[in-house]
Amino acid sequence: MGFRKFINSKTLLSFITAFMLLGTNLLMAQTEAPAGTAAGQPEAPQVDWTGVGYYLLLFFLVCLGVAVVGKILKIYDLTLRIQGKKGLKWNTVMAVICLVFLLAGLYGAYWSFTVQGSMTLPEAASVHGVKIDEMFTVTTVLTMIVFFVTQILLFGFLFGYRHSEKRRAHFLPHNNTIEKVWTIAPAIVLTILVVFGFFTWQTIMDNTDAKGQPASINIDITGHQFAWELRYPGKDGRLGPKDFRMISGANKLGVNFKKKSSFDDLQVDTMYLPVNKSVRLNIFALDVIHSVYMPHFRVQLNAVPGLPTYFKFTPTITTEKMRSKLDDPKFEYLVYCNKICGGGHYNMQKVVRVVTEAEYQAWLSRQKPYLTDQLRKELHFAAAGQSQTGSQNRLALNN
Amino acid sequence: MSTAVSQIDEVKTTPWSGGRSPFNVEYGKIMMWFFLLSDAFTFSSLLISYGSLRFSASVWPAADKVFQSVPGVTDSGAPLVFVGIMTFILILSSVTMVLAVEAGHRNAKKEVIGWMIATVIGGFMFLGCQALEWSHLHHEGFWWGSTPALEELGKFFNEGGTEAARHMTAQEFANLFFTITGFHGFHVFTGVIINIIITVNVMLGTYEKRGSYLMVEKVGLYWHFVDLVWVFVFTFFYLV
Amino acid sequence: MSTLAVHDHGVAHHDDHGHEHHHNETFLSKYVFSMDHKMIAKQFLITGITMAVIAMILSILFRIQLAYPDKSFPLLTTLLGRFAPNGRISADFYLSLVTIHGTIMVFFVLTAGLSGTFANLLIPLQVGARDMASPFMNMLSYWFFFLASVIMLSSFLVQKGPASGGWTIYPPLSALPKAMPGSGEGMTLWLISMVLFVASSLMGGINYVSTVLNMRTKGMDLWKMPLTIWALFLTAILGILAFPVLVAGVVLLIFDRSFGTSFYLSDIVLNGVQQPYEGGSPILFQHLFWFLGHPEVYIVIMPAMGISSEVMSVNSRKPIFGYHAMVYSLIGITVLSFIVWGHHMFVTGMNPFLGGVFMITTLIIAVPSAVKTFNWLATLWRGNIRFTPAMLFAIGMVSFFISGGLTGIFLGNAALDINLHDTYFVVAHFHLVMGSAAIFGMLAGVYHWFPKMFGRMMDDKLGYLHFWLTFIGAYLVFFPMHFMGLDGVPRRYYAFTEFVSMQRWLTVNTFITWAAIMAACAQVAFLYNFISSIFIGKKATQNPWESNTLEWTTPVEHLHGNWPGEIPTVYRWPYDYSKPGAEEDFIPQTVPFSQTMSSNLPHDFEDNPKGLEELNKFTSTLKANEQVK
Amino acid sequence: MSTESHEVHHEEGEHQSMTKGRIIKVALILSAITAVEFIIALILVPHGYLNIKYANPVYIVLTLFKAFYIVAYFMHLKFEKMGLALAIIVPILFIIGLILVLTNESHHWIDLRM
Ligand code: HEA
Ligand code: HEA
Ligand code: CUA
Ligand SMILES: [Cu+2]
Repeated sequence: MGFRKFINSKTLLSFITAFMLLGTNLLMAQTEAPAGTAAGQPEAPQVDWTGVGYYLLLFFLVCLGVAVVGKILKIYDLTLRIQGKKGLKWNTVMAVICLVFLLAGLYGAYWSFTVQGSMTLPEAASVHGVKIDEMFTVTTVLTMIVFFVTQILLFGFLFGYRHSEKRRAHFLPHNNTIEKVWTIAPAIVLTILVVFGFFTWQTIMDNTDAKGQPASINIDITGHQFAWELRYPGKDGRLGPKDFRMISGANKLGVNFKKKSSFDDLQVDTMYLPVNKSVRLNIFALDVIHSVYMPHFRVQLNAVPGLPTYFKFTPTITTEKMRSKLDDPKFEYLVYCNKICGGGHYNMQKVVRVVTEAEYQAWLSRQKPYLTDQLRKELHFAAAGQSQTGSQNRLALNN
Repeated sequence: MSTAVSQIDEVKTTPWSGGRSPFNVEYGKIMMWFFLLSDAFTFSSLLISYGSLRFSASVWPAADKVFQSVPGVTDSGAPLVFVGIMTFILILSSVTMVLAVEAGHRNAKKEVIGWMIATVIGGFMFLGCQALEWSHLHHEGFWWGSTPALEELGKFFNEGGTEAARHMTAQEFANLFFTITGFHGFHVFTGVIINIIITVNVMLGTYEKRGSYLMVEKVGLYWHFVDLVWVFVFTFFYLV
Repeated sequence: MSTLAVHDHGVAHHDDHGHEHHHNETFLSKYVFSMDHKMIAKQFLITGITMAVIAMILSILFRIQLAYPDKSFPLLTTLLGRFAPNGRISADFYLSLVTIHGTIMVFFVLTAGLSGTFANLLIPLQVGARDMASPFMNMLSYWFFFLASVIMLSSFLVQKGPASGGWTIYPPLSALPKAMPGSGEGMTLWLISMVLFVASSLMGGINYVSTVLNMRTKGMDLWKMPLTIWALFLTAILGILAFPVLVAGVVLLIFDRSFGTSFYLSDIVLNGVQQPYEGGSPILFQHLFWFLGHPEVYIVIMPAMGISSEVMSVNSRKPIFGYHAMVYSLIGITVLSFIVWGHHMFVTGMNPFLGGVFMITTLIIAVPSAVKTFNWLATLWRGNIRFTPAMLFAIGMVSFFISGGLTGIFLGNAALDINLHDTYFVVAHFHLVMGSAAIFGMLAGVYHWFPKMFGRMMDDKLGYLHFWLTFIGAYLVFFPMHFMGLDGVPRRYYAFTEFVSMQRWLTVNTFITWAAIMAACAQVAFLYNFISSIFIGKKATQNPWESNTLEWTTPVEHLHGNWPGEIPTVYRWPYDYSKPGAEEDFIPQTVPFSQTMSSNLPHDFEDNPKGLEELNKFTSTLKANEQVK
Repeated sequence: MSTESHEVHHEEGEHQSMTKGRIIKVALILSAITAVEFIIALILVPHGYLNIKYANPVYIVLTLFKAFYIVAYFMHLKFEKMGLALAIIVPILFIIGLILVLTNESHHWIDLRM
């Protein structure tokens, strides 16, 4: 019986230490918390080995406990046998635990759905978002039915058909009719999901402005390590072309100022959106792949260097409204970056404000043009110089 | 009863019912086939990548303008002649390889040796040609990550396209050409090495003792596969 | 490998060849450079477990960072040195940890560790062959894998740390050495290791396929093969077809990194400096990667499915329900897995039209999976269930597969994936279905075939302890992650403190971490049980689980060529459990029908009309006798 | 999964594999096809008898023919059992999938770059 060795085995000792070295950190965290907060001084703080020891001890105690329990069970088992009884029926024990797990699990799932489920995103703040949420509800209902039914059957069977000497298993190699049934049933469910989903997807991804309604507002959003740049069109409502060869200190996005349309473009730092107006985000990346992710609007599309992408959507709830809905006065819509892009990936956010048309215009009129005076100066000579860098020897730049 | 038993317990002897190879093919050959299958996937993906990059480009260098030289003979004005020679060499070496296999079936050691040597020579000639081709392009300025100067690029293109576009696609072309033909060349090289080893074994009479030249067949498969790949590389880089 | 002569006698010849190999045994040739499939299987298993434990420790390390983002742990500095300055894991190193954790778990544990172990152990034993088709390449396969593992781990030693672009190594991030520390030498090592790994799995794969095709013993036709063999066979095919595409992708990536090409790169300005790349497309790499990547995830789950089917049938003393359906669904999954890869790219800039197509193909996969799930349930129904640890893990596999698979349905729906892509919902999905289901399948296999591998039994009680702690632990770890995902919490985030909206998840994260630590400690029970049982476990009998398959007809003491005499002939399918009329509740495949006249069914003679006649005669005579009485 | 029917064909297929004569024939066919390709590339297209748009499909078809001859005769697949042939040919279908998807994508990239 393994338990005695479990305690006084050398191999084990080493394992325990290895694992406990990992488990130890909480306590030291408390002892060293100040050092952590004042993290700036170069020399690493000292390890508090007593903490480590403490946790090792703890683990030993646990193992001891396990071992003792094991021993007790063993002895109990023996006494039963001595009395000529059957001895401890582990098989039944396991079956019972399965049942317990089922009940506990069901409750746990329910708890998790109610408590943590309530911490998830608020209602969609965009037109297509609502469609997505409907889609989501349908899928959830269907799959959860399947989930609970199958899990209950699974663990129910485990308990119900646990081993017994009296019974023999029921020899049942196959039954074509029932197999057909449960091939076709899911097929039907899935057809529903596919059809529903397919059309939702089509409508969301259809980026052409429908006739009649006004053209949607074009906004350039460009990701780079580790921030987002925004560019709004000026009075002409058109964004000037860009070329990465023209990028320079002052011209962060490489806007091409040979074209008239670029002159009145605006550079902004917060993304303001007029409510109920269709917006077309033109998504760019300068260095690596990033991802424009605006969960509250159910919007996400990757920003791929060299391949401009775009996403069209219509915000429906102003920031104010959302704040009152969630009664959280500090609430802000955000753009996250949702594609791994390096060390700063976890903090590449931009505030989005959905406002009324009036506020939007007011705000727009306050924004500065992209073409700053400094940039004007630079352009006269820089424009030529920049395009050269393009065709230098590649190896040199690569590494 | 005994007859009954025997019939009840009778085990099928159809190809798939075990105790034998369902294809009547020895395992080594099956392994070679599946290896080639997977290698085919590698090359396909490389060529498909080539295709997708080329489709998404506005212009592309014209093969019959890039490949104009026959090293040692002329430096231009002979489009596709040299690669024609290369292709022919490879096909020939493939033929000699089949002949070696065929001789192997007749256990004719001498012939096998002869054809194998011919094949090896063919392989070396092909590699030599490829080396010449590469060095020629290199002298013209094509290489991984480098192209001829902007002003010289014009002569490689048929239709228009801006200078920037030409520079870009010329670069793409060079990258893809050297990578894929290089990858193929590497296969040819390994093929030649294996062929040499096998030839030596044939000379030592290894397979004669073993009673079959199956090994020759297996390397034959590999060698033909290399030829097969070249057929596609040829089409997609020199013709299309 | 190069012995054989005339085609038709392939098998026969191979056998005596098989023996030639193993005359004089030195320590090297027995334990290190062994060509015996059973030994190679053990080598794969032990390397696999080692890697699994390492990857698990990595996961605990970065879980600690997620749970206590702003606390400082001096011990980390002591352990990790420059990677964890003043007690906190650095952002870049966090990504390295995640990347290597994922890579090791997917490729080294669940591809090589799982297929490598059980294909090597079971294919020859269960189809009745003396050894693999080519023992030599089999050995090479292991040593390439070993080399790959060493290189992958060695990347922790390079100055700037291991690869950190995520296990999917999307360029440009992975292609530009200057984009992040991990994209330097670390990425180079990753790529080298991966190429070796592919070579290894290729050599393994073609070996498994040709063994299953060519070396089945007499009577072992395709419909008499255990489901494990079917699963491993199809897995091998998946590997052979999928990995080469990754090779192509990796080759192009290497050129982009080191030779100034621009296959995946275009219009790049890295911190202010224009890079001379034009005309490439990052999406191209994603296609090449996922053409492997998706089949890969089924490479991971299918052996687990096969193992669970076998284990569940044995321990519920009941034939697997719908054997043919099980096989066809496996085949269906194999085929479908090649046409769904785009579902990882719904929002990466792929053509939306393709998004729609891939969504349809993706959801279809749920149908064969459904068939399998329900057949497993039906197998348990009215069974006579024995809870060996193996059985418990097999059941855990089913439970996790259902949970994880169902979340897959959400992701497979392009419209929903817009908001779920790259959130913790995805992390939850694939950990349930891969990090839990597949791992449990593997563990089930380990517990079930341990007696076959080491000739001793593992300790049941410790097995129970291990199972319940891991099972509960894994659910506690991964279930809450769904809700984080639904709140739009992105994956691969170093800390959730920067976003006000995410800070309320901190308590949940702490909880998850402790659950993970608990589950990790539970592995100690497994490791102790595993190691000690190898030396001091109680001796195993020849057929400890009263199972039907061929491997249990071999002697406990291993010998080369597996069977002392003739290779046994196979008469029946592997699932004759609790057959009415039979005295035992199991009838091994090697028992001819004539010895079990009382239990034979017409169904047994579908393809043997003569046999059927005899059976009818027999039954009618029985009836006659009864009437006489 | 059963290939009994092909057994017979196979048995003689095995032994009447490739005779010298047939080898030469195949070699000639291959050279001929290549020659045709050159004629198209060097005469028909430059002199405008054939538009490059139509030439390319022709090239590809011819290439596939060559491929067939190499695989079927040189690589001897035509004389192997149907089972093996299928095992090799069928997986190639997946490649077609990749081709379709990536051609579609490359056109999409053009649109995006516009
Ligand atoms: C073992 C590995 C494994 C398996 C088996 C699966 C199975 C499935 N996966 Fe999973 N998946 C991964 C491993 C796996 N996945 C990994 C590792 C990733 C992330 C990669 C990365 O980005 O890092 C991933 C990511 C992933 C994505 C991309 C998410 C994103 O990045 O945006 C998608 C989207 O479609 C997806 C879908 C599916 C589907 C539909 C299945 C289906 O096969 C599931 C089928 C099973 C069931 C459906 C349950 C059983 C069926 C029933 C009980 C019948 C009744 C059901 C119904 C009627 C609905 N997976
Ligand atoms: C098999 C695959 C596998 C397994 C088992 C695990 C196990 C675990 N993973 Fe892992 N994980 C991945 C595959 C896996 N993971 C992948 C592919 C990624 C994506 C990487 C990327 O983004 O690039 C990932 C990413 C990932 C993340 C996201 C990180 C991020 O995006 O920032 C997290 C976060 O909590 C996490 C946590 C864990 C934890 C707590 C465990 C553990 O469950 C801890 C508990 C331990 C167990 C449940 C037991 C495991 C069993 C053994 C170790 C015994 C082995 C014995 C045999 C196999 C015989 N993992
Ligand atoms: Cu930018 Cu992640
Ligand atoms: Cu997938």
